[in-house]
Amino acid sequence: MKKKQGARMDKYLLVSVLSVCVGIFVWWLVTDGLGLFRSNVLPSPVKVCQTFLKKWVEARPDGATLLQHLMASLKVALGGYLIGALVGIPLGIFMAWNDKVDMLVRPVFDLVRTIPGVAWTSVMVTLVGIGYMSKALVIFISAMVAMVINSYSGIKQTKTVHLWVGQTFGASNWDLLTRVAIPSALPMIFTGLDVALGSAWTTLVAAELLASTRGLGFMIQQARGIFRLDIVIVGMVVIAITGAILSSIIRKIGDRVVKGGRLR
Amino acid sequence: MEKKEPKVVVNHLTKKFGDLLVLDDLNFEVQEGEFLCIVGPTGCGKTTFLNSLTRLYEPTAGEILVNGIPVDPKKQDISYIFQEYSSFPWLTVEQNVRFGLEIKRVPKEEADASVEEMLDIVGLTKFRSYYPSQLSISMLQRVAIARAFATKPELLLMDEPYGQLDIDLRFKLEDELLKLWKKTGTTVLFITHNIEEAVYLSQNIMVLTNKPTSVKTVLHNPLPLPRDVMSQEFVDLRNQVTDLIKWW
Amino acid sequence: MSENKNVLIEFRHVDKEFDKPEEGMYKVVGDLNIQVRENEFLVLFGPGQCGKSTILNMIAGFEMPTAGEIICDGKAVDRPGPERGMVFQNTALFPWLTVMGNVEYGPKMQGVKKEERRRRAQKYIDLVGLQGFENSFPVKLSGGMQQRVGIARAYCNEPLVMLLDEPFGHLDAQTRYLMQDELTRIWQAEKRTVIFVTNNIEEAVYLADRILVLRNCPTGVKAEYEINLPRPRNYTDPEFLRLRREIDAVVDHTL
Amino acid sequence: MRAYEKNKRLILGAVGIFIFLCIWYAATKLTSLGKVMPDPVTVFGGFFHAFIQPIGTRTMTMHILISLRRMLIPYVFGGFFGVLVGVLMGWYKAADAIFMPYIQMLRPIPPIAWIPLSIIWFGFDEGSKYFLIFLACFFTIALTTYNGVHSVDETLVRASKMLGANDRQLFLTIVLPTTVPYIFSGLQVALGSAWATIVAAEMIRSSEGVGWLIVRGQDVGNMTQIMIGIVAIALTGLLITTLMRVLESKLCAWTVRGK
Repeated sequence: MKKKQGARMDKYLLVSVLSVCVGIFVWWLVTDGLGLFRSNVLPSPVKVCQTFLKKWVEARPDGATLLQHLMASLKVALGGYLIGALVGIPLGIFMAWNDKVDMLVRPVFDLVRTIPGVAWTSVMVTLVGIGYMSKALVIFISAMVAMVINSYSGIKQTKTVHLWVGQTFGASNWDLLTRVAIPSALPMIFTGLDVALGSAWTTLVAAELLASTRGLGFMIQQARGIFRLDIVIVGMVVIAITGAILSSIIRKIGDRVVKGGRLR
Repeated sequence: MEKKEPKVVVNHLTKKFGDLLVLDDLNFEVQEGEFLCIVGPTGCGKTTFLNSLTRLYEPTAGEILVNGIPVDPKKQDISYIFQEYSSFPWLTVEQNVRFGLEIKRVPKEEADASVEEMLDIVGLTKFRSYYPSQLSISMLQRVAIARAFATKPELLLMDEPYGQLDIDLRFKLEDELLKLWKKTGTTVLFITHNIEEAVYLSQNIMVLTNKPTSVKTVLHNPLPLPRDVMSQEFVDLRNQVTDLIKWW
Repeated sequence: MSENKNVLIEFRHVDKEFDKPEEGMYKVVGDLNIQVRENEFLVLFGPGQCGKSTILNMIAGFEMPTAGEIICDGKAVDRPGPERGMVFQNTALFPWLTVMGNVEYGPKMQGVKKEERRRRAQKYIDLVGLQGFENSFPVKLSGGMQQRVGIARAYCNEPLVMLLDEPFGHLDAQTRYLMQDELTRIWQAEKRTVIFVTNNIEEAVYLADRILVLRNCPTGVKAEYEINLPRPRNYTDPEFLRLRREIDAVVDHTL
Repeated sequence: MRAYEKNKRLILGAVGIFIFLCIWYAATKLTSLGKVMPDPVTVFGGFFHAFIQPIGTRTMTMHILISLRRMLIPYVFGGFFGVLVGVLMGWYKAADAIFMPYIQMLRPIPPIAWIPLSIIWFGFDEGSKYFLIFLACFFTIALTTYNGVHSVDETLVRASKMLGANDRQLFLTIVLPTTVPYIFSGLQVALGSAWATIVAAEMIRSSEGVGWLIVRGQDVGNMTQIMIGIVAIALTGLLITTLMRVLESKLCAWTVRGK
């Protein structure tokens, strides 16, 4: 029994690897191999890899290296994200814990949450101009909204029986919040941190596409203007990888902080 | 035994959800250190009854006195073991057992001693740093019981804690509970659907009616401890209670 | 062993091993030989997790024995089939189908025409006492009522044998007594071979024609008892209690 | 009891919105914010006025309808193919092995990052917007459907086989119904990201639509028009998410627990 199942797993792994290789080969064939597509419509994989390596150090054509663009984007994204989380988590908890506030603030919040982060770019650019601040504010809003949603539902999902245990031991409202509701909401809060990071990163790229002088979004927008599709693809790959790395960092922190596994 | 002041006195306890009457004018007394089992037909508002006793549900009318003063979990040591598994998944076994003591701000040495004692009695000392997600169902119930007894409660409420366990495990945990009860002298109110369990544990059995719930009668259980589930007197008492409840 | 009335199901030297990731091969059933007679109410009784459900799963065809074979109605069992109906501990009802939808599912899969399967389903819904609930969703029913749907659904497929895997395990004590009465009534009205698995000694003595007491893992038959008390039986009748005490002494208790 | 609770929630909600508008109004009137930010009366006045008096070449209704059309057509395609691929990958191990690597590689790329590529491949007009929205929905729905197919309860499969269902019947009567709630949750998540993507795409390059309203307002420094655009986006977004939730509660009634 054991070997057969093992073998079946490897077979599918092989199929996956094969499928990716075939994909890359077709991509190469269609571009360099048969020259069906010119480089400014679909660059070949070889060209994309070359650009990837060169761009890390080369400032041409948009005046900054890939590394500088990446750092600029990270600085904006993480700045807005951290403040957004710091404001969003307590706000979400407070909204969920106090019924009166919940009923008052909830409808307003439901209206605001449907506005995509990118829409705020125009408002912020008009208020404070293109620079760092306008994009940081846009990121702050989108991260805060995501944090409020998740902390709010984390607190609301606290099991009543856990609250009852606290109450019968005579716990004060503060005890119930800090020793029962918040620890029980922790896993959801970390899901929120992950989601907020994703939405911050996406909103940043959008903001940079619209109005910026540096950053990954700026880089791919500039490259598109001069039909440097290889830089566009390199930019997209770096955006994707950075997003994935940031997300796994948050999950690792979460696994260490949230003890005892998920709610039983 | 001369008439001591009863531990718990309940007068005209009534509970309504909107216009649905659930508890209908309950009146009874529970003596100090008594083990009272509460039985009743399925779905007769037994949980609402216990929740109203501890003010988790605000009673619509009536008063509940513990040691002569209105019941208040903040001032009095009351513990409640719920039917649902209620150990905190983010706390280890030891931290779970210590939870009540920390809420009541019990000084450290006294709390430590009580935690060690409880872990030892329920046999979870080896598992002190495990998390609930790593434990079996019966061990989880033991954590809840240890946590409840750790604060040396004057009044312990239990809502069918052994409902889901195998027969063997249930007998073992029931014996363990009787041992703890004798050792701490706590007054216990134990809800159950299982009449055999009620006769096995109780000094008195309170039989509730169908909805809207009221007290049908209170039977005294004269059988000496430890009881033989298959002895004729045991079976006779069990038949008597079953006939009071049998609604089908 | 009593005289050989025609045997419907037979276990011949059946072994069953599971492959546990860390502990390697883990023997659950060891050299099991059982004969199940037609229209008999057989109870497999044993402590906690000792392979009782695995035996049922092998008859139902969900699991294959590692060694030996299981003969049902003359044929070796190799896959699940409608002639072996099963009632599960967690009811396993299809939540998106109504009570009628669940009960007529079997015949519908066999391609029975609509009127015929509706008629048959209605017959079994009435048999288990669920008239009026035909169009409710399972999520709206109590535990006891859901099990009744499970029983009706298995019966509706006209099985040769009914396999019940601790069906009343999750019910509260009183509903459990009620369901035991109901099952006895249903079984007497619609005679089928029944194999009932439980770890509750009272339930075993109350329901069984014959009880097979099973050992701890790897399981095998430890003792056999014929129960010929008249039905409906009484939990507190002296003979019932004597039998219960005798069987209780034999079974090996979990730690 | 329930009715009273609902009314209380509605009243308090309305009061909440009213207070929010008052704070906004006071801020614009009393503080320096007023210099840059229009007060709510002007904004909402402008918003409703725009239904009659067109902004640019379109009335507000048309702006909203165009944005919705741009989003819904590719959303339906993205949803359809997403469910199809999700089910295929969930049911057939081979399809899973072939397609999963691509989905895992392409999913982390935010839809908005595709804008430059889509403009080059499909030009500035509708084509690139359809491509973007398709991507924004396809991956999310394919993965949630895939998870749905994999989350079938084993005992239900056994119950179905015991009752005599063959593989095809098992798939149609057990696997698909189990997946429906997952498909719906995927559709709702995809709707949110599709709406955000269409706004961004319209802001990059378009001649009408709610996204255009905002970016046009930004170009001419007309903050009122920007705020009108924000209000239009918020109300439309709220409308479509609520519609989807109502649709889901109708179709997945059996999952709602409740005696």
